[in-house]
Amino acid sequence: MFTFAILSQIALNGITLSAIYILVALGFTLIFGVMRIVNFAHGEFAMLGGFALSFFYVSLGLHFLVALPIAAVAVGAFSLVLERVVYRRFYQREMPGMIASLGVSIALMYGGVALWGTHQRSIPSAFSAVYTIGPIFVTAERVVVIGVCLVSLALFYLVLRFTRIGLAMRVVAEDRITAEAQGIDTVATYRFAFFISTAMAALAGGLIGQLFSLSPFMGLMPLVKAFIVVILGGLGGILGAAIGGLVLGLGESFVSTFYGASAAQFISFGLIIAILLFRPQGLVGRKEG
Amino acid sequence: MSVLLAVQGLGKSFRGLRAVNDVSFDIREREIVGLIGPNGAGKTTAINLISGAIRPTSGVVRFRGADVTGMPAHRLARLGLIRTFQATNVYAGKTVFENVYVGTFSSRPSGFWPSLLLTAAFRREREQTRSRIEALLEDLGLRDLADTPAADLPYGYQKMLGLATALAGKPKLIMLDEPAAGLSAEEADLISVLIGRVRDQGVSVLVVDHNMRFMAKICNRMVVLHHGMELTSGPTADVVRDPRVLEAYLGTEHSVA
Amino acid sequence: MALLLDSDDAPSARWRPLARWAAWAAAAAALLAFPLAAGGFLTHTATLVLLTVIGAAGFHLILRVGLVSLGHAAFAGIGGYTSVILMMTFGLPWIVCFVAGGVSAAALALLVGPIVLRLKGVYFVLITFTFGEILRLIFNDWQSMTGGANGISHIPPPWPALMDTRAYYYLALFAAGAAILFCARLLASDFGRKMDAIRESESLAEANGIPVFAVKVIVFAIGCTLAGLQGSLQAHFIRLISPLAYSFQESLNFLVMNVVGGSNSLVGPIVGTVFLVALPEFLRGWVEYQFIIYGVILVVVMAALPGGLVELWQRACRWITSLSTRSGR
Amino acid sequence: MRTTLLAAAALALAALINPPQGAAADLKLGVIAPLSGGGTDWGIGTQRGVELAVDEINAAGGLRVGSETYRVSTVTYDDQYSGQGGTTAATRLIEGDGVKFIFGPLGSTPVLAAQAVAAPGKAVILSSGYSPRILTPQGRHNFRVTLATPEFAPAFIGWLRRTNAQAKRVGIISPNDATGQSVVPILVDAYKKAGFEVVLDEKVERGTSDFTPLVTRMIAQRIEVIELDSSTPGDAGLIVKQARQLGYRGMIMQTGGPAIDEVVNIAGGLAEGYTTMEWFDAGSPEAAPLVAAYRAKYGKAPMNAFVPIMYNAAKLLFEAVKRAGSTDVTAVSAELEKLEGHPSLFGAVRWGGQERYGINHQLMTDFFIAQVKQGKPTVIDRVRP
Repeated sequence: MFTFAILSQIALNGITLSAIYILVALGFTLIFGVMRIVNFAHGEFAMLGGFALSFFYVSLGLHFLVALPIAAVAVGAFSLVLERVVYRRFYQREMPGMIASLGVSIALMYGGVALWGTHQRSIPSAFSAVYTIGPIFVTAERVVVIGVCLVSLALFYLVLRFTRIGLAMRVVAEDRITAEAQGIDTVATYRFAFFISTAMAALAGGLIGQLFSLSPFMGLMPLVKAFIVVILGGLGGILGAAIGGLVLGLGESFVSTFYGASAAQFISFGLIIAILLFRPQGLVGRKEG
Repeated sequence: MSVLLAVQGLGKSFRGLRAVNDVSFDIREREIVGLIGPNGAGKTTAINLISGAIRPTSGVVRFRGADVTGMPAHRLARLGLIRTFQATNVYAGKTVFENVYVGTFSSRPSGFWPSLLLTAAFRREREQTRSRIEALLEDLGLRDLADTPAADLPYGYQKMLGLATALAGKPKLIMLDEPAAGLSAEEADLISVLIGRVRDQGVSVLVVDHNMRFMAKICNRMVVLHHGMELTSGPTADVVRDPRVLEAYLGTEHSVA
Repeated sequence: MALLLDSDDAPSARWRPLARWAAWAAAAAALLAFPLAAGGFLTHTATLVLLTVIGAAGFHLILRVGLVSLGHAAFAGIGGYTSVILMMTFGLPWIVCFVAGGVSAAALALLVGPIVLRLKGVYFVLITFTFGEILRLIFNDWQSMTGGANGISHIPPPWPALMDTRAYYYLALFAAGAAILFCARLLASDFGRKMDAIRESESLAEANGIPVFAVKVIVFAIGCTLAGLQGSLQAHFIRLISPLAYSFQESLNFLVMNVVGGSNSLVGPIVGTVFLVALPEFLRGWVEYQFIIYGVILVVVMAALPGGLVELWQRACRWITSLSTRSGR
Repeated sequence: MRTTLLAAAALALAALINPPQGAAADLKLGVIAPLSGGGTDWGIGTQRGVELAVDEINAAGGLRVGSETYRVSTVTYDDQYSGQGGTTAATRLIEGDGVKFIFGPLGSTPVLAAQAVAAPGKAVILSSGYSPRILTPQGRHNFRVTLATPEFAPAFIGWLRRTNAQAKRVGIISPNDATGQSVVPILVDAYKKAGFEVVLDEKVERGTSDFTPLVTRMIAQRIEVIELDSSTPGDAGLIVKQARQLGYRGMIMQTGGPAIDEVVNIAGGLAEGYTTMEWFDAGSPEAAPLVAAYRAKYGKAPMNAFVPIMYNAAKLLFEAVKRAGSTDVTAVSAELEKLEGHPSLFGAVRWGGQERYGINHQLMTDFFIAQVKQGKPTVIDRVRP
């Protein structure tokens, strides 16, 4: 079983998953870091992203690589409405914010059911080519997924590192009171962070729809993965999300190929508990306080 | 006057960073001791270490003759060592009376069943506690506010209530973390009078505060911390004139500005 | 009753004792007479409500020390499976199985509690979610013991007479009544004050001599015990047990009941449970929108009514009182 | 305040007491099906099948029983595909609505739950779960109106043996739910009897969407037949797509279903060669009137197999009620048993199950083997179990 061909196939599968997980988890951890909200509706924004992509790509017939960012921006824009109406009331209040986001999650999920029904649907493959590199099968679909993730992660990093608003987000995440005292417009910062977060989730949702399938219930998977990634990497950290995503994607791919899906599930849950107990700050995080 | 609290070689490091390093001092009965030092000198950490909120990495804390190093805070409270905090000192959702009632727990029998079953003995004891709380509130001038939610109190009264709650636990030693912070000069004076009265009733006090005027007025002795180390200690009059103390304070003032 | 609910701050001073007793008597009579007036299905639903109230009250206790356990339903599962397996495989009498259901949940909570309670806030939510899911996977995969995903069917009722829904209603009423009185008494006692102090500020409570960690472990164990007892009663009522009924969605339901009803008083979970079970009745023909409405309610309650429906009621009372005093002048 | 709230709650509940039951000339049929969550499409199919049969008999003037003519109506409740939902829905139908004839549920757990509520003898249940425990000698009023795995697996796998003489290594992917757990042992047994070797038997948790690890494993084990068992249509489509993308060249079978339209929808061109069973051939001439009625009432919505199955079951029930001359549960059950040979949408009625379950309450029907050819689902064979 442990041949080079299989191991490299597993690595490739794992990296595809990792790319998506990181994209989802980054937005999740950003909202937590900046606003201290555990956004239970994060997966639903991914779901909306999938359906938005389906609309722009399938119904309107735009090119896939054009439709994808448009879908993400559309969902991001929609999320700003929710930010204004709901989320803004709960910033910096962890428990009430979590419960309210749960309400948003339920409402969006079943709103999706009312609009689109419950059956799984797919987004037709935009890139159907399959390449064989030696013994490994590489689909163009997966190459695109990895590429899109890399580009958006790079963009995210650049924004965070080199723009004013990125700096503002980092400062607010570090110490809100000081940030306010220094005249940073926290409301605008929150709004921008929220937009970026949900747009990234929507992007991931589109990629999930392309690679797998779409349904109003599809949001649970990205949410649970985001949880696991941030627990692995530590809540609120960027580097942590990247490392957590890689560990989870590769680990899942490896374990479920060799030991089966149930084993993978037990192992990942066991790992979460162990990490929460012994390193609640995550594998790379710093201790708080 | 016998020694109530003895701290020897107390130390704590976070990830190799020494927040408190080799601090030793005593507090005797009926004594008010001030713990001073510039920002980040490790004053609050020292209180946290003594009160059991965090565990020291080195050193020994003895309270009333027993080694209490690393003992959890609730057990220390039952032994008679009670502290207050810089920020949260009241249960915001509870009334003034209820706040103080919670404070009495460390001085009362803690059985689970008598209270659940409302035994006659429990009710008698609770009646006594109630009178005691009323007397305490009367004494502190909070009587009329007994049914007011703590969250609705002005800031000065909240500080007062925090003190009342701590006193309700019948402490032998009370540790006050910045009791006068954010108060007006008038309110601070009120608190200092109060602290004096507490001492007169036989309770020792350890105070941390930035307000030197306030500290100089109430403290018998002072311990000065700087960079987590003990800079000097002695009678208040000597310490406030010590040039090293002045330098430590001014030094940080400059770096802040 | 007045004695059981004794507390220093009861706002009951306004009430004349006679009126209070009369109200209690009326409520008790209404609950006792309910199955006689209502049909079989309503009695069935009411029984489910009563049983759910037991678990929701357990969840409430845990919530009152500031913790949200998303593994709560899994503890109900532990109670249910223990009770059913003891009865059906080992033929033990029901009462033994019922007690064992509660004891097993308590034992597991005492085992796990000291570990998971080291975490707070969001981290506690996450670890209980994970733990609950692990338990669900075990229920689902340990086929030789739990019957796997199919679960165990044809579970006998506690005793044959309880095959009848009406009879079971009275058992449920008794159990729910006992559970609620116990919780009310607990919350009104000194222990309850300690719980509230912990919810407001753990460090302050600790400094005031409250053994925070021990109190949390005890509360977690009591809450889980109630869940376990509910699980046992429910399995013997539905006469079928399967892992699906103990997923984290069910724990979420407990949370929604508490939040919607009100998380500051024990009345909250009771009102919340009734509301959540009754709501679909009012929304008939709107089945597909039912969950959307749940979600919106949750958001609205959190945003505008942190005390839940109980607070709404209190506000309404105050408003009426102010109206009547105004018109009296 | 607590007291008043309690009293108010009790009164509110009491106010919900059901309206009086319908007039004597009204016959209510119950439908229990999933109308929320994953199985919704099948639930709607179940509901529509019964409704079409009901429309038909009402249009013909109603159901004549003895001297009386009944107008037939349906009451449908959602079971959320769960045991508790099945119990609640059945209690509601039997106790609240006074229903004596129930169509569905279609998941194993809710069927068992509904049967427990209806015992002893409160209602006839015409269900369609896969679990072997649904039919027992004691359950005199429980019938199964779809073929379940024990019936069709040997015939389907026998067909596979005949058409693929060399294939040997089989890998099974099944959902880790009630149906998957009860069915897999039966499938494994059937494959072994037909001379195959079951090399891998993988259970998948709900909500899994990445099957590449499983498929990689299958390929590494040189599997020649991937069996998808009772995987949901969406999962089946994904597995087919991912397997082909990873270069899997063997057979992909689904002994269970029906899912072929969704598989084509999701896997597109990669679905070629996917083989499954169909309970019903919607393209056959016998099916034409039903398809027309369905189109007239529900428009272009896809018609899944539960529509003809439940339509057929409702018509069988009407016939049995007519013959019994009453709506008595015991009499109608007895007449249902005696319908052997009666013409139906699925051909002459055949009851089976005696050897396997100890009772002849399994409706035996021919089924069809369908395969994706040139991107289109095509019926390629008809098999009699």
